[in-house]
Amino acid sequence: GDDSGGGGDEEGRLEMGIAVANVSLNFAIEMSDGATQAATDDGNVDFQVVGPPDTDGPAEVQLFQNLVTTARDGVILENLDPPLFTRPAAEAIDSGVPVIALDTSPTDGSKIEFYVGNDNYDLGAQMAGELLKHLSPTATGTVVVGVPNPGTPVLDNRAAGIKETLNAKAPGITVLGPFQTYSEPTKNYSAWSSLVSAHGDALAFLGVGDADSYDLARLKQEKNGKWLTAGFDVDDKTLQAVKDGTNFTTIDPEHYLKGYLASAMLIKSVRGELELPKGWFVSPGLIVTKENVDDVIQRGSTPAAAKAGYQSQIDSLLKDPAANTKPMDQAR
Amino acid sequence: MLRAAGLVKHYGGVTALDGGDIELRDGEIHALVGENGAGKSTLVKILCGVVTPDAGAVTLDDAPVRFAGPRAAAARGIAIVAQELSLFPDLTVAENLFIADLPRRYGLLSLATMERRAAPVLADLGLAEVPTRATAGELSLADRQLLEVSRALLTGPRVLILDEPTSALPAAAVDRLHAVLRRVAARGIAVLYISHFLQEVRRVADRISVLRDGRPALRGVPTAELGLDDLVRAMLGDAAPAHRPAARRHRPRSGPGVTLTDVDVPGRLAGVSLSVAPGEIVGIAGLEGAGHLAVLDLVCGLGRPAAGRVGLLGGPGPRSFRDAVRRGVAFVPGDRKRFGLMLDQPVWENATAVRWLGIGAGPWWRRGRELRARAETNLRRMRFRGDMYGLAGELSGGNQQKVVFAKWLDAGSAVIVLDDPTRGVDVGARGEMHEIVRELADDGRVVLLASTDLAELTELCHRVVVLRRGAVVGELSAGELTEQRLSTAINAGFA
Amino acid sequence: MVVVLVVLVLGVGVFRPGFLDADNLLSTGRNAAYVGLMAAGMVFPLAMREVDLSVGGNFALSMVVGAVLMRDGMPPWLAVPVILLMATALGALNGVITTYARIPSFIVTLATALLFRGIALAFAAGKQIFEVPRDNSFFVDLGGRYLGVPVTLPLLVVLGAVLTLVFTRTRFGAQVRAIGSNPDAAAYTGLPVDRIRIQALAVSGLMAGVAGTLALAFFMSGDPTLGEGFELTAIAAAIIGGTALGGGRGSVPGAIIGALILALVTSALVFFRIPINWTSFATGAVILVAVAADAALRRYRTRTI
Amino acid sequence: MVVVLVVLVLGVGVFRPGFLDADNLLSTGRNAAYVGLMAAGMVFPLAMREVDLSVGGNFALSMVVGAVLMRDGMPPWLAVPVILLMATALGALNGVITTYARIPSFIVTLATALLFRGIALAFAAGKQIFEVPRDNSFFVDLGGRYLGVPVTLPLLVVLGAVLTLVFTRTRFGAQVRAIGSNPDAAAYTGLPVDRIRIQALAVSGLMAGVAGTLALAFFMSGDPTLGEGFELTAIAAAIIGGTALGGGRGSVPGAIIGALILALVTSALVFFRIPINWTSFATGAVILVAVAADAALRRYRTRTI
Ligand SMILES: Nc1ncnc2c1ncn2[C@@H]1O[C@H](COP(=O)(O)OP(=O)(O)OP(=O)(O)O)[C@@H](O)[C@H]1O
Ligand SMILES: Nc1ncnc2c1ncn2[C@@H]1O[C@H](COP(=O)(O)OP(=O)(O)OP(=O)(O)O)[C@@H](O)[C@H]1O
Ligand SMILES: O[C@@H]1[C@@H](O)[C@H](O)OC[C@H]1O
Ligand SMILES: [Mg+2]
Ligand SMILES: [Mg+2]
Repeated sequence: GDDSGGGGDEEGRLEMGIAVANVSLNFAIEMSDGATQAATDDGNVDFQVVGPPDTDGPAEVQLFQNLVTTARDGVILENLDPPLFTRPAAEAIDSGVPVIALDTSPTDGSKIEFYVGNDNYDLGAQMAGELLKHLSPTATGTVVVGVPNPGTPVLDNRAAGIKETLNAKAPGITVLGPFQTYSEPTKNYSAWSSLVSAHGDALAFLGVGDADSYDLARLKQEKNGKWLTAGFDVDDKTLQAVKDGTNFTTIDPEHYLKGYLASAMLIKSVRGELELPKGWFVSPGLIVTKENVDDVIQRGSTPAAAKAGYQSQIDSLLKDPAANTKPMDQAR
Repeated sequence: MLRAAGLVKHYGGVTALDGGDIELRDGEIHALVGENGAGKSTLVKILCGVVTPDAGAVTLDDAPVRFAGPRAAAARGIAIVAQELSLFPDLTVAENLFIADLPRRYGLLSLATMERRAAPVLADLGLAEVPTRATAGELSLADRQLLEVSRALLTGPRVLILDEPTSALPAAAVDRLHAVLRRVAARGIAVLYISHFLQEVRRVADRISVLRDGRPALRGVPTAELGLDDLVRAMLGDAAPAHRPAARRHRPRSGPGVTLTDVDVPGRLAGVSLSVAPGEIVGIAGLEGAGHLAVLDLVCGLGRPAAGRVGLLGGPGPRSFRDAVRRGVAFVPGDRKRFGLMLDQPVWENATAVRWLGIGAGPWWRRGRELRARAETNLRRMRFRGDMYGLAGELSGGNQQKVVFAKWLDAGSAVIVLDDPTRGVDVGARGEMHEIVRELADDGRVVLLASTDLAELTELCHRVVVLRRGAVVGELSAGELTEQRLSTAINAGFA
Repeated sequence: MVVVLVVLVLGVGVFRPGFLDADNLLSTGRNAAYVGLMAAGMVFPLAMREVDLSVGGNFALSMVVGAVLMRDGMPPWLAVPVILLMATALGALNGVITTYARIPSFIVTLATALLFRGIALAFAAGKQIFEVPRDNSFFVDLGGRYLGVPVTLPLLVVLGAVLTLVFTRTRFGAQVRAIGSNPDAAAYTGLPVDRIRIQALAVSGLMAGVAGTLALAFFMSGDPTLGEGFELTAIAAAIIGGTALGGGRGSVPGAIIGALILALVTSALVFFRIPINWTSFATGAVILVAVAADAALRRYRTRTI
Repeated sequence: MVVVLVVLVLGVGVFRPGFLDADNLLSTGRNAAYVGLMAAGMVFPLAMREVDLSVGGNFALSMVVGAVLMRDGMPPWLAVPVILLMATALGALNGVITTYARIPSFIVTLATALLFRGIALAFAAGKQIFEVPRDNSFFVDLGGRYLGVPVTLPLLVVLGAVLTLVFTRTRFGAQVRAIGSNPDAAAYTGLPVDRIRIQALAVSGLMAGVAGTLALAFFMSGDPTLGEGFELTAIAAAIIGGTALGGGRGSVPGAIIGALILALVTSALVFFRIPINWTSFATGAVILVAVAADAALRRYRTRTI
């Protein structure tokens, strides 16, 4: 269409879009799917997704800046490296493009005032809680925690949640790590393989990233491990591992839901139907276990199924955004 | 019979060949001579399909041929030994010999077959000692040159073309090569032989052709009908020097020169002492491995003695090559392609590299005009024929050698070390270069010269020190210095 | 090389005996095999002064295509030749573009790396493809163990031996080395430089395909994000193993040992419980020390011999 | 080169006028500047047959060290020389290790890339550091715009011009090219090969530091994970710009234009709304076409002239 855009052109058609950290990994694809679905549901939004092939902050900065020249009515910014976007986001906002943050909390100077994201610390805590259900309360031993790449706030918060919760609730357990497990899946596998050899007597191995989940499962099968394994996200292989009991859980940050909510609220606010609250809109996560894994698999099978699966949550969460919003500085 | 007529080749504005022709008859050795840049290599490259002529025709047994490339020429039995060595330094001797058609057994290279087929040829050329599994890069320049000849012979050619095959060869190897060529010719093979050693040419060739400025000056004249002076006149035309400049009187000065005192280099030199004074031109001679090149290495800082002392201009021996250069040593290497030139850079940048880039004289920014002026002066002194602004790699072989000499001339060094300095240089320019060396000595420089060309040593040197097995076996000075006596000394020592 | 490898293993073993555990060493070896195979293939382009940065992309595409074919019903063992053919063809394509568009292979393969991975992404539509017949012997046997040894390892040895022969004892290998050693002379001698270039890049493509096939057999899924950054590790392994970036020289076993050394360094650090923020530093430092030691050792040996 | 660049910009602009928006082009240019600066520095090692894979790590470390110093109270403008000195020293360190441990620079810098990034991680304790005095003129002016133009861009032009002069008009530049042209001949001409190698790698380190400083000024934070993969893009940009991997030749402006072309390709695709599953493929394909067109154009020109 016409590139000039600008809030409210003739027929109310909006030019909007989302920038994601990459376009190859499940978590980012789910978020962009959710965001796109909300635009489709609105019916009159021209919605574009941009992102580098592999996670690459500076490359995403460039794509974001390109995007704000076409998607003048509003942009959702999902990324893993918020400081990079401080000035680009501020410049975009100064030029009149509404920008909200998704998945990782924005920095101070970015001028972004609304953020939709998980409580990652709490997700970590939930994983720890789930682990303790599988161990006797007096269990003693070690639990090894892995983080794919250091310096990513989302992941660090999850690791902190796991570690601090176990330290508080299970004094007999020593938490080791976090150790670096790399995000490239074969390197991730090698790293866990070495960690398992080095800590053969550990009670559990817990990862906070996507590759951790399915690689730990493969490793456990390969070595007939008796230890407990779990990670994050709902990649297909991960769900399979939960279903067959290899991993005792996976924590689903419900990326689709997060993306949908962010997109829906941004569209509404641009249309003047909603006053966006300021702060951190807490998007829920889900503990996936054998009990509910089939629903999660069904929900992830097609975008339509996802929409159906999340519909009730969407409706209730959108009813009163302010109620779910906390001060920005509490985001974790 | 391979015949070429009316060959024309232009490189940009340069006319390399302008009506070149030649007729190679079966069973004859045909020599081709001419000044540097006369077009000899160009003609040869056309014959074997490396270069396409702008005009003219090549016929093989009276049928016109146009080779798509050297492989096509090889398929018709035309083998070439190119002027610029074209070996593969990382490959073994055996692989180098058969690279164009490697013998196989069960799909794998057959080293046994290669060795069997190569042995007689290598023996003929005196390479029997060279291990076939050694990599070619480890061999001496002379051995590499012979290796190329072996490679050409092993293709079983009917026409064999050799472009300056002896430029790096010691006398004995030249004799062996000539014997081989005569035998090859006797089998009915046509041989084309290019060389700047006119005596050598007259010894081996049945006929001689001369090229001058890309045009034939003599066409296949039987050797017997030509005197040396006729040849030189044909080559140089009116520019031919009337007489050989007389050697100047030797005036050694006092003052520090180059000294070696009881020097040992394990495996190369044992107890060598010698000294060269300013104003002297001293030859260092010996068979391959005799240690004469080790002497040059010590003076250039390319090696350090295990025992004994090297003295350089009153100071200690050089710590490194760079140290030697900065303390006033110039080194004109024999292997110009490897150690002498930046082939992909303009000639004038090559010619100014020692002074500006090596020694670091002059300002830190480039003063192009000044550099080019210096280059021009030095190149003119060398009788350089070529485009100073062109790339060094596009020059004829002899002119490349002149560039190497010119860049060291530019340095104004007090000690001049020469290793085959006139390799591939034509008679006229060779004389000029010798004259320059004499001037340098008269100017009080120390000159050390090693050469595979015995005539060069006798014409130029005030005295020649002969080494055998790492030790000095004697010295020949002015009066007693003849090629005959030098050759005896080198080969047999002093009885 | 081997000395450094052994010293590394034993040195770590002294302090952390768990490292010497057969299972740990075998798994580390298997994990290194993918890069090792690519490094072995990379020796060919490197030795002729070319480079292949697309092996990671080719690896990912091979896995994805294999997984898709198997998911859609092709018998796994039948899919294998298809994968290998495709990988080889893509490698050859690198060579064809390099030759006929006259762009350096560095640029061509940097672009085709994106291209290949891009096809894999599009093919997989952003999902992992794991609905493969896991009970098939392709996964059970090729991806599994035999007498406790991951089948990948003996295969690595066999393929390494074959490539070593190809490199050192065949006409093709000699031509590759000749071109790398002196490209002008090679052209002058009439070697089919263009054809050899295409073939050398095809070999490295083929080895990326082999690595992809073995990874598919082991991981039992196709995933377009796999193998990022493998190209640099493979090149590094080849160079550590004695292949010259300047061409002419190369060693297939060296490349494989190089890959093993790099993998062992990473694995060893795990045993020393390096905190996450220091892992990168320690990895870099240990690699430097290992390679410097190897270089010093070689110099020492050539000096004494 | 320039032709391809202009055709690319105008060609895209015809179909997607929004692309020609000054702001869009300026930010794309600014984003390309970091890699552009590194590519300009990379010309020096490449032209002498060395390579610097550590520029990404050096870049990250420069940002982090700068951010930490500024956070801890050092006046930003005072921190700048510290950063640049450190980056240059690290570059020189690459040269020293390459020279004295006699390991190829490919391996040395692959390892130091990990090392530098590792130090950055450890220094930053794995965190992004953004508690810097954002109102300081370092961030406001150097990181900002002047008359609407990001200050980074004129700086890129000036630094490019200076490096061009250094490369083509100074003794150091000539020495670099001489060594790359024929290392043996250079040594046998008395050039201080080791010193020049160290200096050339120092130049590329310095440029990584400059890029890091400018990135810090713009992003207003230090992040140890930044700049991964920049090394390959920088090398690619330099090669596209006419620098030969085999040494001897190089062009600083070419390298910068190469970086711009690569950035523009990525950016242009946004305007064509390539479906995300196909962006990787399209990026690879367009780079290939652009570079092939450039190569063909050059051949055509040298033929007609
Ligand atoms: N590739 C090239 N590009 C440009 N000029 C060339 C090229 N090759 C040769 N020439 C020029 O052609 C002329 C003839 O060169 P050629 O090599 O045939 O001389 P030559 O007789 O073999 O000399 P020499 O005795 O020094 O080997 C020279 O002026 C040389 O500079
Ligand atoms: N290819 C060439 N052929 C002939 N002459 C040339 C060639 N290139 C340069 N020159 C001569 O060199 C002179 C200087 O050329 P130019 O200005 O390009 O050099 P420069 O590198 O700028 O020199 P400086 O460093 O002194 O400024 C010209 O006037 C011209 O006569
Ligand atoms: O859950 C995601 C995690 O798996 C990935 O590695 O980083 C971003 C997160 O949102
Ligand atoms: Mg010649
Ligand atoms: Mg000028």
